[in-house]
Amino acid sequence: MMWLLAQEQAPVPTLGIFTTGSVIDFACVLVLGVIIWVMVARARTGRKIPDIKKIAGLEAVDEAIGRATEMGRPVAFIPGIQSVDNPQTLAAFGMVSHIARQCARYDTRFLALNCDPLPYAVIEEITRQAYLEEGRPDAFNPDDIRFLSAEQFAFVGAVIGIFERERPAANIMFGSFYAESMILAETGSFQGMIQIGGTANTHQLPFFVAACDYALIGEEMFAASAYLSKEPVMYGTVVGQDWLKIIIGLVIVVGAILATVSPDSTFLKDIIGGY
Amino acid sequence: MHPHISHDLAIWCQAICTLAVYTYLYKDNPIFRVAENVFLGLATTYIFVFQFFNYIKPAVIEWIWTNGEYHYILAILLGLAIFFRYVPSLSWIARYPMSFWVGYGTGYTLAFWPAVWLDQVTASFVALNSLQNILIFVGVLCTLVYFFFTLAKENPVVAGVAEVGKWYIMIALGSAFGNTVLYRWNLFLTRANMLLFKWLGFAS
Amino acid sequence: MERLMKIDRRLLYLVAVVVVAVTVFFPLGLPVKVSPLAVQTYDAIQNLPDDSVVFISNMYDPGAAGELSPMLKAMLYQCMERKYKIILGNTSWTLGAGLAHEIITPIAQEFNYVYGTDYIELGSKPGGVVWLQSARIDLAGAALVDYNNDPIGQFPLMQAVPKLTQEYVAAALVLDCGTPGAPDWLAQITQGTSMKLIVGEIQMTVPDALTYVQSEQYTGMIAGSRGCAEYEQLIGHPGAGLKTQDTMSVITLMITLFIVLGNIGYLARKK
Amino acid sequence: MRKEGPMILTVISSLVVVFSTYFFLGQKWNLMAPLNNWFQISYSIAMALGFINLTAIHGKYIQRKREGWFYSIILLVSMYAYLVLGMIQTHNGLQFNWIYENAYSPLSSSMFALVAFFITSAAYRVFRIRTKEATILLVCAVFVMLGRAPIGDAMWGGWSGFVNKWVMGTMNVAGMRGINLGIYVGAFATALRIMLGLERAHIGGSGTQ
Repeated sequence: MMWLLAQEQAPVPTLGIFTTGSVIDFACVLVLGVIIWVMVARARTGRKIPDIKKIAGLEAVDEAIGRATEMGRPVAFIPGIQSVDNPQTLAAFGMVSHIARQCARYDTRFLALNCDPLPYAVIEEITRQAYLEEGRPDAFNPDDIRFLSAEQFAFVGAVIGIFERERPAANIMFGSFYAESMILAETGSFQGMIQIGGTANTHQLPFFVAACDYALIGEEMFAASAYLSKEPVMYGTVVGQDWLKIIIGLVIVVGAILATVSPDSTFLKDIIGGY
Repeated sequence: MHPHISHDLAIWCQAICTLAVYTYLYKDNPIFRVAENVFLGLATTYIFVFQFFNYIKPAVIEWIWTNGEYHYILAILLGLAIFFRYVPSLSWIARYPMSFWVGYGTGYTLAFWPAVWLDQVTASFVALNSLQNILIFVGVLCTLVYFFFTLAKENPVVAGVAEVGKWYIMIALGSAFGNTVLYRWNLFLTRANMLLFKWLGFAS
Repeated sequence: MERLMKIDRRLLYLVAVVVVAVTVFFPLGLPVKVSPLAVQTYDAIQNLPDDSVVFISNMYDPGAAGELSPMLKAMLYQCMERKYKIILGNTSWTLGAGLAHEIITPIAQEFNYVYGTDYIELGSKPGGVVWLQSARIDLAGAALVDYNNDPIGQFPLMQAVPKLTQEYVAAALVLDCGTPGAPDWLAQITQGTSMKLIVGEIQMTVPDALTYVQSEQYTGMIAGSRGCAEYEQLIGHPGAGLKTQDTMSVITLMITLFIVLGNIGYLARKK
Repeated sequence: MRKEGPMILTVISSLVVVFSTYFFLGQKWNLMAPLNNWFQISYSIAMALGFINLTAIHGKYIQRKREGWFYSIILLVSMYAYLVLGMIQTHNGLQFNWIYENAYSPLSSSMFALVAFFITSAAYRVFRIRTKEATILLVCAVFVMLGRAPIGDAMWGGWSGFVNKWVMGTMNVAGMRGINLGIYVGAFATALRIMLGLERAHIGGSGTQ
């Protein structure tokens, strides 16, 4: 019986090697991989890479650190509340090294407030490295990189307490946020902090837009680490993102034209859906 | 409208917990802080106990001991390696589990997301024969342009298109905002119903 | 003007609580208009073939029960009136199992549904996405026991549904409030199959989920408590969804008023 | 071993996921199931980090009699007492679940519902039309709320219809889809940057290469 069932449903590989319906999916991964590879290779050999437009929210990071320096108050950083398997948290790591270096350079306190033990461990190491690279290993204070709680609302409570006691001048929130976004942004705004918020969680974005001075929307935060690094190789990967979007745009235009000209034709949809 | 207060211990416990949290609205106070710390303690433990009996225990007893799938011993060792971060000279060993989790997450993004978002692309193949479809078509393209990082913003055409994209984005976020506000109040309403009807026993 | 800006926030909270309490006891009874989306969702469930098996997945816990439990109730009414066979269960939302049990038991009695033949409760299974993957290959093997910890192989309904695939299940009705949730059902189970995915969303995720409705990846959606109120009217069982609508009206007015007042103060100060 | 080893492990584990999803052979070998278990097992063990961190921090507070040290005792007692109960009874235990249902769960949902109040005071104190974007957002938000609650229809019969069809069903769908497509592309690029070793903060690089 088992054998019969297996016989009857033995799947057939598509194009010899792929699972059903995954050819186009894999092609997308491959295309972006190749584009990024090419752009990185161009950058490595010193060829020209297109410039990246200014992203106000990211330019404001240095401004915020500058203001905290002038006021002699700390900069707070919150990497969202999710763990290292979330791409947004990974994007936040790229930002940490930039902020930590700036803080080390200007001798401003850098407070990183964590809700998950794993990003906490990573951020501590990145910060230590950043202070080392700026030649200020003595200024690094491990107590400023804090794990507050793994529970969302207990974490919020602890952050509010820190906001009230240590009065940071700037609050940079960057990563995967949920219900706490509203509470954090409201508290920070009411205390007159300069606030920069970035997340790809669309249900929390509006609160960052309405309550923060600068908001990074969706993809902008995935480009942040590359943008702040100002390295041609990393710029190359951002150019790759743009190319993929151009391809998506063109496919949509072609698809819409086809749908308009011959509404019954499902040719393109069949290809994309079928393979 | 006459209340009949509950005699159920469970309901009382729920009501006390709920009220303890709402004392925070007046101001931060000892009752809230007790509730908060109890909550934190329970939360930390619950997640661990749940994971322990669903993964660690079966791994040791069923998968390794009974089924002889000895490779799971490596998984356990990998997990334990994270504790090397407390040994300064060997803290680099803790990078191994970290890189495994990051790799898994990365692979997951690459493997499972394309199928879902490709359908979002094909869904934009709308026949341009109604105002609604045209607005969707234009909106998706303009929003994509807004996220272009390399196109020159000085170019008035690009800037104009990106501006339209920004309008779309703000309308989408405005919708999210409105719905979220109502949702949060609905949550409170659930708590209020619990207090009023289950605990105090008003007839609904 | 300055004084207006300095209103204690506790006063605002008090206003809010009073407003909610008053509408809970003295509802306005404003009519709730039914939207085309609610009709589409109702039709999608109504027009499944007779004797279909539907998998209702209650992917939520008490945190979201306020909005999703009334939806579950309404969905069960419609499915049982249509005499579909029902498999009820979730993955990763441990506490959802108890909630759902309390909801389905009285309704099943009302419709004389026989446990194990007409409906079955799987309870909550650990694993999330991983569980979905294995249920697609071998449902009984992934579930093992039901809500009461009885082995699942003995029930006729489970024998008739060896896999969570389009051959055996006509539609998945997923009540969604977070991760894992409806997007995981889409990616792991229904994407590219003829199994329909109909979701019940919390109000917060409605705008995002609408893009999947437009792309027809979701065949239907009950959109938050408002959607639930509309759906309850369609199936003719007014319930908790409808009851909340008056409070939502008053809350809307209050928030709008606060935003306007706050900004008047802001603009006045800016000048 | 310090830098290359973790890098290689990252690449291999992500390749296994990709391979077993897209390639026929990978699906046949069914590598995904054991890999998922690997993730869950190792990750569950790391959950103990939470215990260690909290014990260390709050132990220190208690030792130094820092302000609020009494609450630290409450935290540690509830944490470890519940742990002992859970380990004896398992996660299906009667008392263990009673505490979950009647203490943890109401605490958790009440905390979530606190946000409603924060939104209310934020509406008054923080949500300002300080930029053009914020203005569009807030106006649209009010409009949508009125459309989603019956009061909108009571003011003008077509309100919910308009909001459902044009604001949420059209403009929002297009905007959300654009945002989401951007997010997918961005997350993709981040994933590829990690696989190509350009971004390696997690293994002790300084953020970016």
